[in-house]
Amino acid sequence: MAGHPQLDPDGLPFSADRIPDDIFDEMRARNLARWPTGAEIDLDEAAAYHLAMPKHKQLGWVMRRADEEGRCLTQPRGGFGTLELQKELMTCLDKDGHADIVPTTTDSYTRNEQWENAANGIEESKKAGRSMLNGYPMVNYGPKVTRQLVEAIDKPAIVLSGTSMPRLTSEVGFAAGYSGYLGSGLAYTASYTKEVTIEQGIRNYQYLDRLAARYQDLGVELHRRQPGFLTGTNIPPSIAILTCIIDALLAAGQGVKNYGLELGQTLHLVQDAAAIRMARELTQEYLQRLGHDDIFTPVTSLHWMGAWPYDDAQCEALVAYGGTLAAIGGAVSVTTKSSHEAFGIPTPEANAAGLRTTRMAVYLARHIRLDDMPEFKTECNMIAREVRPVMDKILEMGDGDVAIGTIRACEAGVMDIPWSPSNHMKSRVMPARDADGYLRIFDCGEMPIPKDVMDYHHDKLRERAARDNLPFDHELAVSSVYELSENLETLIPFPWAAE
Amino acid sequence: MAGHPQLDPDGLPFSADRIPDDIFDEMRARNLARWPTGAEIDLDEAAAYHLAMPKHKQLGWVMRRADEEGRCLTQPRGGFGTLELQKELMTCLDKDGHADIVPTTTDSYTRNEQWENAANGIEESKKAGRSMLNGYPMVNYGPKVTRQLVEAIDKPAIVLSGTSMPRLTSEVGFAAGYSGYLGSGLAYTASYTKEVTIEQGIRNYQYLDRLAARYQDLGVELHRRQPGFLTGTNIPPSIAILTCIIDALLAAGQGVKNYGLELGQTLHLVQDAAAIRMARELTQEYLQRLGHDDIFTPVTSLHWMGAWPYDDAQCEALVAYGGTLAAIGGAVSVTTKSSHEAFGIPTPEANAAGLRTTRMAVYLARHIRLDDMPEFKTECNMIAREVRPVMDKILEMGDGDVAIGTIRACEAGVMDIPWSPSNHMKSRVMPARDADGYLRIFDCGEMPIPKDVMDYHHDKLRERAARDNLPFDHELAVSSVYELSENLETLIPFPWAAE
Amino acid sequence: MSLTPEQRGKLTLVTGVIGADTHIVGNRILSMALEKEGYKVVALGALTPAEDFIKAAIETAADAILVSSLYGQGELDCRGFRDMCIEAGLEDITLYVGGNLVVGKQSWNDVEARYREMGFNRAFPPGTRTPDVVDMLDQDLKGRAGGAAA
Amino acid sequence: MSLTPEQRGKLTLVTGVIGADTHIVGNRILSMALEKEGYKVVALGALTPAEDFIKAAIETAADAILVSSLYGQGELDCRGFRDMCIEAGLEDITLYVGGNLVVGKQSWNDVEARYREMGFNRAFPPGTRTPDVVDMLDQDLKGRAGGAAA
Ligand code: B12
Ligand code: B12
Repeated sequence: MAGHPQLDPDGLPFSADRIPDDIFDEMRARNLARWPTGAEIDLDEAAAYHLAMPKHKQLGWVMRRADEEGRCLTQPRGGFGTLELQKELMTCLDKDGHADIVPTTTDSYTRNEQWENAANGIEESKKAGRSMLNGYPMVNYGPKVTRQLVEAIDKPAIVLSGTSMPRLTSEVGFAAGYSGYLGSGLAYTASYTKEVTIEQGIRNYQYLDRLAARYQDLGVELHRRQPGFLTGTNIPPSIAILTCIIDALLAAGQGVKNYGLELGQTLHLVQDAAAIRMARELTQEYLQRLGHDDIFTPVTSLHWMGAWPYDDAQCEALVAYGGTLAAIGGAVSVTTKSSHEAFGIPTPEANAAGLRTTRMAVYLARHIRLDDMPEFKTECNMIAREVRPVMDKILEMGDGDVAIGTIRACEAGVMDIPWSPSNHMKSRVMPARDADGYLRIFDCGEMPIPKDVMDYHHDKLRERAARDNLPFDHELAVSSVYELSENLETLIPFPWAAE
Repeated sequence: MAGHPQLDPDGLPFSADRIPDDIFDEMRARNLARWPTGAEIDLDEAAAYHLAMPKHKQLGWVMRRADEEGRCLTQPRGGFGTLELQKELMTCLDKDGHADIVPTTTDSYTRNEQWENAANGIEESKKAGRSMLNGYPMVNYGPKVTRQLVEAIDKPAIVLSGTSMPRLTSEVGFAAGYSGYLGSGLAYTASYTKEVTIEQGIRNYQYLDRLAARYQDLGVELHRRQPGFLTGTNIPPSIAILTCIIDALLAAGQGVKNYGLELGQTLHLVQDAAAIRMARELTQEYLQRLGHDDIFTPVTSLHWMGAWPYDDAQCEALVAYGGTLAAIGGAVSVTTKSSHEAFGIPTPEANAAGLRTTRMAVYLARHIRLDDMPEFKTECNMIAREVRPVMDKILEMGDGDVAIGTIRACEAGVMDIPWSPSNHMKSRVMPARDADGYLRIFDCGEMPIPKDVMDYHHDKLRERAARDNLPFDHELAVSSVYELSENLETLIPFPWAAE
Repeated sequence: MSLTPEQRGKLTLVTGVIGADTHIVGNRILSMALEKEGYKVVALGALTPAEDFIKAAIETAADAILVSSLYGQGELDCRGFRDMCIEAGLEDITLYVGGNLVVGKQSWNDVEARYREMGFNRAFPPGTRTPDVVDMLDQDLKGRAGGAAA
Repeated sequence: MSLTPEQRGKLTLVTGVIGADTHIVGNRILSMALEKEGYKVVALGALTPAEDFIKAAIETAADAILVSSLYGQGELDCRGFRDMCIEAGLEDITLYVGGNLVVGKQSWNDVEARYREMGFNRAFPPGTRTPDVVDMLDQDLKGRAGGAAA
């Protein structure tokens, strides 16, 4: 039963505790046996492979340096169904896109551990002469072959695999030389799955984090990263940050030291800067409160994760502004999209163009910071006042164990996520955009957000309802989902033609 | 001799005084006789034509409304060598580009009153099946035919004609139904001509402004506008604003009431917002000081006017950021460019795309303002401390007559402009970009900018010289001309590949 | 041409997102909108195997199945969907599919043709809004709704 | 292959922006750079009629004329430039042209061919940087500079 400590198939009681070495060894053995390419993996050999790479190809090191130097690195997404297509793509993103971090997105069968289907997808892709998979089937190709990809580029490589079942993919990815891995137990389970329980998701990522810590023991600092963007659909900063804190605490529990926090952009200059600031600050606050005082938690800002417009020219503004927001907000890296977003996975060329536009926007942002702006301080304060009561309640519900507290909080709706496909989330919380373009919370469901804070959100949303002549109801949330995909005629018409 | 009151060919002593009605009538008669289409012009008929247009096609009204409603309108540039091409272009900018203001740029022969050459250009364009002229030869086509253009769109139309010889073009433009006209005596003469004296330029624009005031007397409020962007080449805000003030005072002297101020973007969020704010504030300060307290002076922000990058994707960032800067800076309109900028006059499609990207960026800027940001206040203060001493000196040099003061100030270098082609400007002032991306003044020539202000500029530029490992010399200015046209490899390389 | 809410009330639609696809937002908004317009909606949610659509359609005697696919692998997931319907005795069921139906930005005409060939009655491109879906359903299902169209 | 500053000192270049074109910035930077590298430069500035280039070239016995055109109308302004040179007795003068040589973004190969046909020895595309111009000049004028190339 959710909400109560239980033994999982690995024979461990569910908790935030570090997985004991002997049990972890057994878990690994069972895991690697699930698909033939698992047999290629040898941790010591893999660690040596990482250590032999130049520093600038090691994402853990690169993120630390970028943070020290105040840089905002660029990273796209990208995966195609065959090794050949993927190699071409990564080379293009590296060379033509000037990507600082080069990704490999896995396909959705791989994410769901349907490797037979993925094998079929490879064949179909080869037959069709185009990718039939939405990513690279990393487990099918296995680590040895996949090293060709890491070797084809001169930047660090990261695995992007939105799933709550990362056990084998992470083994393959790290062994292949990827020094970054995106994903986390709460965030991905809540936003990418329907039936998987939050326990299962958390446990799977505890495995991954424990694995990363093993590499750390061998001298290899991998970069782990949390996808706070969740369903990408109007996630208010406080909710994203809550998942950042929870997943960071879970990772720290397994021994991870280099843990990035991702935030989808709200597309509001002030709110995004506040979110970036507070994600790091509040995560550090809780990490330290729980005794973890040596965890590096850089923030990555993501280009708009909701629905995009269907006009390339409109998209260019979202792409460019995405660079501006990340850089002015002080993010250590920005994850990019392209003008193809609303239609489909971009071509390598469109993807590279999105990177360059973003990079130029980062350049143009110069060293501007909003720190001294009163509106920025107000938003920072609002975020803190939303996050702390919920986070404190979660820890309380778990009697200090964040893993257990999280399960109970999700079950009770104390921790909640908008638009979740998961059966294990209430998904009662409802965001909507206010008249000044801030994302606000229309309905906080069971989340213990203080009344005066919710009043503030409601006041702002009432202003918008009045302006748009809408009732103050859920329609505010639905229209906010569509908002940025609307055409310009709708968003900002020539105002006086009728007069 | 420059610097001294003199009689010009119109028999008027040179001054800022309003041109007397009788002399103006004579000037008009002589002017209209210079080319056959001048005979088509009847002021009363033209005024009636304007009055019959719906308000939303009258730029004077539209600028006032946009200002009241806090909007940032979009306007492109655009001119082709034949009526047919121009009609297609304007329709495209209106419909596909959602332009709020639709332009007609004249060709360079027209600007230089070489109407025979323009006639030849029309023929050559027809023969070649593409535009051989860089704009629309408005005088050759004349007002009657040109009304077809104004009637082809459902937005206000503006004439863009960078020249110091606007007498006939403005007559034709207004008579054709254009309700806006860009250009001014000091700004354009200093940046678009070599031999024309500043006196001649100012007098020519006094004619134009007097003509606009005639329409005003007939109940038609036209929108006049000043091109403070000058040579477009790293113009520091204070210098642009000085020309705004001077030209606004000159226009007010002729009776103009609706006078826009244009500023090329520095591409720095804070500096541009400060420039927009201070352009309006300081212009009003001097207008009121000289007794003009009913002049409407909205500010227009212009997409980067210096050299553009040669990569479309990089350009997209400049286009989008241009919308962001204008809207956050509080400009009433933004004049757009496109990803073709570095190569040539854009196709209608590329031009329309630039408009849409900008429009989306304007939307995304929401209602953000930087007013309470300390850095913004500092820059506002710097600008005021540069402008006032120079402006006061100019007025002093003219014994209160701004026209005469301007001539003497230009001659002495007290009023100066960077990179000017004019023999009548010293062009000793030299701007350069500092390490934080602000445009600073490396050398102020003879401009009476206070020493402590110049020290501030120099400190900032020394920081940049140190960072870039350059000597503290004119090379700072030259490299700043190229800066934004550099490729990404140069601007922001992957930093650690060599380590 | 459009049906009344009462007429729509006699019609049952099965909705869901096929395969390993988690994109629930558009599907949920669509399901809510269809329900609001009067249709009986059986919403299977994200990550729904093809078989589950058919099972639900049989159980509820559905008039149409609306398949969402956003993540690009719909072309693989939807293969044989019509055949499975026929095997299950749902010869006449109306099949719609919508979303981002292929990997990448491809010509919509090609994509539509591919899905028509797979046996879908209609395919809907990215950006489809709910009122247009209601219009089409009214049109395609009016024969089954009984009573005169409003 | 490049000349010494001394060798360059024996060579005179006329620069300017042709026609009704005010774009002085690139031309001025180019002129300054050429002078710095040792060439004798006669800079005519913006808005220079074709005839003035030729007059200056005769007066200074120039070795090359470097015509800038940015504003798009260069194609009209440069017609017959080589013929005028020949008429004026400057058969052998080296003619360069550079900038944004036509209206709009056109294929560079076409544009170059058009200007070559007009009699320019070389045409330079948008974005040309000064060191490349120096390289070309050294190469094309080394015959006139006297002495061995450095
Ligand atoms: C939000 C989003 C996500 C969220 C989804 C959250 C959730 N659980 O729902 C997250 C972040 C989790 C996500 C994940 C992924 N995503 Co995603 N996502 C989007 C995005 C940005 C918006 C989708 C959305 O919600 N739109 C708003 C709703 C209201 O519109 P809609 O979904 O289109 O639905 C409307 C219509 O299409 C229509 N409709 C929908 N279904 C049907 C069915 C019928 C019968 C009819 C008539 C109409 C109809 O009606 C709906 C209401 O108007 C789109 C791109 C975009 N559109 O901008 C990419 C996009 C769909 N994702 C994509 C991909 C590839 C992925 C990932 C594989 C990750 C990756 N490689 O980047 C994973 C997939 C995980 C998985 N296993 O499914 C691709 C699909 C590519 C393709 N087809 O070529 C897209 C197009 C982005 C891109 N260009 O790469 N994504
Ligand atoms: C700054 C600028 C202006 C300034 C010029 C200020 C001044 N007095 O110099 C102002 C604002 C006044 C201006 C006005 C106009 N401009 Co203007 N301007 C530009 C801009 C943005 C940058 C030019 C620049 O200074 N570049 C920096 C210097 C360092 O580079 P450069 O000039 O290219 O020169 C270098 C090389 O080309 C090369 N080079 C140059 N000449 C030569 C010659 C030889 C022999 C060689 C070997 C090399 C060489 O070496 C130089 C140094 O590296 C360009 C677009 C761009 N490039 O981004 C448009 C551009 C040149 N302008 C253009 C136009 C059309 C105009 C106007 C007609 C207005 C309009 N319609 O919009 C007026 C023209 C007025 C007139 N009568 O000439 C067009 C030309 C279009 C075309 N060819 O199709 C451009 C390309 C913009 C565009 N895409 O529409 N402009």
